[in-house]
Amino acid sequence: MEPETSTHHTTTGLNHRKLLMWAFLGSDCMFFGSLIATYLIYQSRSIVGPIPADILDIPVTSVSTFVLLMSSFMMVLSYNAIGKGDMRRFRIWVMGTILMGCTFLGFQVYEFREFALHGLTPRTNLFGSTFFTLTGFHGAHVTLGVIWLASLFWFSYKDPETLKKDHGLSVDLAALYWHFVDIVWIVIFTVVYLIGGV
Amino acid sequence: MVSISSVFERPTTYKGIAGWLVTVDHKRIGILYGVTAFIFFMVGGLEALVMRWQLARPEMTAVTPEVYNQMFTMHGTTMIFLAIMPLGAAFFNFIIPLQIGARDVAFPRLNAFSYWTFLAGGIFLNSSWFLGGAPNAGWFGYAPQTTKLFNLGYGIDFWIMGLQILGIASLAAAFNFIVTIVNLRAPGMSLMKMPVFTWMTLLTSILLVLAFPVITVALILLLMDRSYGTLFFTTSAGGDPILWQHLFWVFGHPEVYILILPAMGIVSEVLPTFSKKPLFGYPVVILSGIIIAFLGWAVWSHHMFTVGLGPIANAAFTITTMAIAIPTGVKIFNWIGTMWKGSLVLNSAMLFSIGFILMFIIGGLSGVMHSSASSDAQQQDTYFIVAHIHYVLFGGSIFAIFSGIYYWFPKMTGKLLSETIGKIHFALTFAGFNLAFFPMHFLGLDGMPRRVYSYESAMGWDLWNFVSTLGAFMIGVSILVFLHNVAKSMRKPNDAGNDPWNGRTLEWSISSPPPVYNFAHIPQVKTLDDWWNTKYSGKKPLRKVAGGSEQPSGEAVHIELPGLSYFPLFASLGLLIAAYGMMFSLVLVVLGMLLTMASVYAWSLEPAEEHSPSDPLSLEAKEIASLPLDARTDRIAELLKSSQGRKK
Amino acid sequence: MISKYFIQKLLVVCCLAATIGLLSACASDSPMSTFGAQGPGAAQLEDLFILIFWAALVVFVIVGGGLVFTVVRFRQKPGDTSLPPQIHGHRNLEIAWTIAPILVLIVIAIPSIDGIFALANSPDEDSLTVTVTGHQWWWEFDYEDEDIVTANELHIPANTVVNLNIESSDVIHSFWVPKLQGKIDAVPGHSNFLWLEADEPGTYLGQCLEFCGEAHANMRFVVIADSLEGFEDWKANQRAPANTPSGRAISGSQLFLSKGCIACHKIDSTGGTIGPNLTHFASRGTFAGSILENTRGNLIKWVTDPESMKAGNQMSAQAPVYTNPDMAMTPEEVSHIVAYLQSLK
Amino acid sequence: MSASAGPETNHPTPLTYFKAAMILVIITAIEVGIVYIAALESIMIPLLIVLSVIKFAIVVLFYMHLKFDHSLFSWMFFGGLTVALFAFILVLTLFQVFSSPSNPEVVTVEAKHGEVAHEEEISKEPSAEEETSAEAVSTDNQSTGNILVAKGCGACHAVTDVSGATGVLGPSLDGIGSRASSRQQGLSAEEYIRESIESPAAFVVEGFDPIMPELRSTLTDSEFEQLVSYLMSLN
Repeated sequence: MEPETSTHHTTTGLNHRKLLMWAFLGSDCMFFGSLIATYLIYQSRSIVGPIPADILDIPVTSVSTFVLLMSSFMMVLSYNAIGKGDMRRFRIWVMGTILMGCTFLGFQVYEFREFALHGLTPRTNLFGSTFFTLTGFHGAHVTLGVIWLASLFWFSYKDPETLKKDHGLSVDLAALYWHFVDIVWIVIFTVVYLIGGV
Repeated sequence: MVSISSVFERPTTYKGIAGWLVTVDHKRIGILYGVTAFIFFMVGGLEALVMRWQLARPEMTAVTPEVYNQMFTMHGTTMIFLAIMPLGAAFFNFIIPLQIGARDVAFPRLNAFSYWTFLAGGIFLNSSWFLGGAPNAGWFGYAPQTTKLFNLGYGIDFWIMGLQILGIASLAAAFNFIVTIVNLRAPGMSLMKMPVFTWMTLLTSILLVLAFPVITVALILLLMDRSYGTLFFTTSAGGDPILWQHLFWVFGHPEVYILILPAMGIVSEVLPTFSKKPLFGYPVVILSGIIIAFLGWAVWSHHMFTVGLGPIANAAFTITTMAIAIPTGVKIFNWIGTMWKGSLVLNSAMLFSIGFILMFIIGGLSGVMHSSASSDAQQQDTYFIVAHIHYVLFGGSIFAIFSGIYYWFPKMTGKLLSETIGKIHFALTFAGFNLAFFPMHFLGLDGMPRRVYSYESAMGWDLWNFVSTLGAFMIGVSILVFLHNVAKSMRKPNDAGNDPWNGRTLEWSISSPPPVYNFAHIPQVKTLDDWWNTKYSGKKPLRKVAGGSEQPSGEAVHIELPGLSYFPLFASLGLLIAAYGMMFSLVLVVLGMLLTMASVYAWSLEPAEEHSPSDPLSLEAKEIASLPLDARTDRIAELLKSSQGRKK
Repeated sequence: MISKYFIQKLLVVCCLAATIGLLSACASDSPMSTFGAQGPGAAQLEDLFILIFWAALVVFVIVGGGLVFTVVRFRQKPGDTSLPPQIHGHRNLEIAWTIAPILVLIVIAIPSIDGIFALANSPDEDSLTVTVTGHQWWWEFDYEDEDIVTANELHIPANTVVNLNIESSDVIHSFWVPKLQGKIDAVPGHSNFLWLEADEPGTYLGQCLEFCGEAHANMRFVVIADSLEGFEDWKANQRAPANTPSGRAISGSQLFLSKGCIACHKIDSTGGTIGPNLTHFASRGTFAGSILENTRGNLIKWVTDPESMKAGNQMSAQAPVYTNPDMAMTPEEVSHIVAYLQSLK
Repeated sequence: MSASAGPETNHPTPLTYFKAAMILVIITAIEVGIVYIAALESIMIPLLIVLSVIKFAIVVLFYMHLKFDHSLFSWMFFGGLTVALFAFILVLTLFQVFSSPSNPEVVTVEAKHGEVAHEEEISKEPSAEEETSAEAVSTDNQSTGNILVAKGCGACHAVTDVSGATGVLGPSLDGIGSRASSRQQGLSAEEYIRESIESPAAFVVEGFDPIMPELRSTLTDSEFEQLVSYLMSLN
């Protein structure tokens, strides 16, 4: 987990890896922008049902949204803990984040299953195709985040000193990614569920 | 730290093929990029020659329509993704760290990963010829032509997965160069003291990281349609082919600037050097580059003027497209301003740059002709457009790339290319190019459609097609002349010296070829064109020829270099295996992804800069760092000489 | 020295003159040329192009000439190693050459935008309307108000505005008759609009311009502008039911059913719509995406082995007579079917 | 080690993080509430957008601590975000996502497919059936009968109620849904119909020639499903 060429002089005084992460997040805006735009263009063009209003379950999704928001809260607490060198709290909060992330994924699996039972699959209509693709890729991002955090959790036992370096830079990067996935969900929740779902 | 070295000894070799496989040195990676991309450039060129042969006379039967379709699809895809972009990347890799006074890029192993992934994508895409047929729906892959309903074979799947792999390579490289340029500039090199080529690389990289995610999504949608039965482009289910076009061109137009901005950067380096004058209006050239890069996001629909967007949209995109001509024109005027009152050294590099400007003026003007949506209604999808893109991408990008090769070849190899052969090469290229592509304007205005494998004599297109084919083969000959020049130069001893052109930027301040650690001492930059100003600041640099940076600095420097690594290569290999698996076997997908993930894990656990004690480079660097400043230069020259001896 | 400059300038002028000469020379002989417009739509676009061309030429002569002059004038003199004056820029000059292209662009933008709206808005919305459908790889023309469906040959009355709804049944095609009007794409799921008008009666070539698959190059059509009376006669003939076959054509008409041709081709009101409507096939001058002249020889070759005449066509890929060896036709059967087709006046 | 993650001391305390979390939860609750308040329907969309932008900003500024970090990070992130917003709002405008559905171009496209989600009466109709049938296929006989004609089946096969299907070359399809199950040992009616379309030569009805073309490849999956379920409905 050593920052690359960290001992070198940098022009801005900023860490390479953190710059890379922010550039990546800027770029990922275009990725989700494309998927969300596709969803918006197609949401009302399905020829056969079900349409969003038939099938989207706002109360259930509100709960999973709450879970994801809270996972972001825990993530930021774990980052705070590692910054202070508090490895015990770090482990607690990061494990909390992982569990909440898994809960969110559980909700998503439940939702996908439920929709399939009600006759909505990616092959049913345009709404199905775009909905599953958009939320599926968000879910893939969450999954990657969970794997990443789990690696950090494991690493906190293996080599805690490295993890604390640079005010917990490695944790900071994972946290930025995690929060980004959270804000993408904020947009999806509003656009797909709240505006499109009624 | 418990390193994985217990399992896997970290590579230490710099010699032979193994040395190239594990290298993380930006200069070696640059050369790998350049050589590989040039090979793909010739493959794409051969495809072009097959097409020109087929079109030399009316109703030829050299290839079947299906093969012809595969030829033009692969020609476009190869030239854009496997030739021009990576040739640009070759220069980014070799030159940027030298121009900004850095030891390497910010993420050397990621850089190696970019190259190997690019190579994997190129091999994957081209292997389609032998595995059931190449893609056949054009480099733009318009749905629904590319959906399973109309295109059953593997070709399109090769195209989709190939572009995805190349996208990963390009994104990784672009992130790397953004961070490198932002964060690894020599002390004192503020943004407005950066060489123009570095600026254009930064803009290109920014465009890349913003444009590629869009094509990634478009390709994912298409892949899901083809493989999993989703309905994005199934028109009978309400899917809209226009969505593909928008996603494709939101990516595709910035992509055009990704191809041309590095070329503009190269020309902006070559012209001042050989005019012996600073670039005219440096801030304006930078600003117009920025404007071109960002206006690029507001013009993509001019590729879609005939799809029926409606008059209001067409009018709006006509105006934004015409607006692009303004910053482009400003650049051309500034280049001419640079040469004005100069003392022009008309060598091969300069001739290619001048040729670039002239060809780019023609390409730009024909671009203005169809920036008008109404005029474009008569030109869209005819040979007029083929002429235009080749004036921009061959007359533009390729001319500039050749200029860059003649300019930087001595820095890369320590050897000068022959000027006599270089001028013959230029004359042949220039004549062949205009012979091949200027008649296409006439063909287009006479109504010849693009992408047709044959035509009838009654259409009156015989003469210009024949002329065009002659020109195309002339270009082919010119490439052979160039190869001869390179081969001949490589056989002679180093004769370039450190600064053969009386250069302006930092790369000319060090020896040719540069030592692995580039700068024995990181330079302090005070002005734009710092090296030039140092040379002419009154106090003549003491040892201009001997090499090594001269700017003294009190700071004690410990030369640290990135350690070699197997894992970038393995991570790319995993992607390649997984991509084949997408087509032939799920097992391969799983194996490939496991290999990639394991490599990424091992990579992130492997310290960036750890060297095994026996690493000769590490010893060398430590030795240099321990020497007093004055002695370093001589020692580097000595080491370089002996390393050359070792090679033979 | 001066004479050398003079020669080089002369060369530039000669090149330009040659260019202009070539441009005008190539304008005449191609039937698909965008020059020599035969209708008001194409004429407006041609005028626009010529305006832009001259503007571009002036710019090219000034900028390109300036470049060549600079290169020749300021090249390094032998033995001269002195440094030229180090000029970093000139603000007023740079402002001037930013404004100059804006002015040129305004000059061409105004007629361009005018052209965009002229292309999109029909001068006469109530005139004859035809629905054009692009198929892989032929064109269908449906005169909905007249109850006429034909293929590959669009008959229109001369001197009359004709409104076209451009659609597609499969992939994206593009409808273009360069002598009459600019092109517009045929996009599945969309209905695009284009209007045409021919000044004189005559035959105008058209072609699909958007790459649409294997036989893209062979997806042509013709627009036949008739005099008003001629158009009325044509309509009357097309509206009539198909001729009753006689002689060899009778057995041809039975083969047309039993060999399954009818699954794709409609005659009168029976038959599929996958292939061209053949009710009045013999009245057409060309067939197979308008690449073959409608002669007995061509028809026999076509019906025997369509793939050899037009690679990739749907008929040879789908029709059981070509895909199923048990269904293959004898030369005699082919000649009967051709006789039947030729009887469909 | 000069390159660090930024001045840690500037970062907010856990209390600030907690406040931010509470605001996020409250806004989410308000958002969900808004959706169910009929009175707010007319301003619902702008309201929801404003609220989610606030949430977005809180996470970015506090949790991702852009508010406290180097401005270069903000440039990188908001640069990407701005280009994304610009490009995709433009794309959505070109697809007329923001304009009213009465716009002529939208109608041409949608009229063709016969359904506009904004028009509730039409779009709610299939949803009622959805509850009973897991198959998301419209069972409107007339419209799928049209597919029979549009795809050329009617040229050879006749169906009494469908005006365009009058062919005599192939067997009549009346009652195929019930007859098909007895045609072939071990094959259900649906399997028989699918097989017959996919490989026309598989079962040829006595008295007819094996001339049916392979038309499956001209049908999309959903068209094929519609066709099969339509044929199954012919009792």
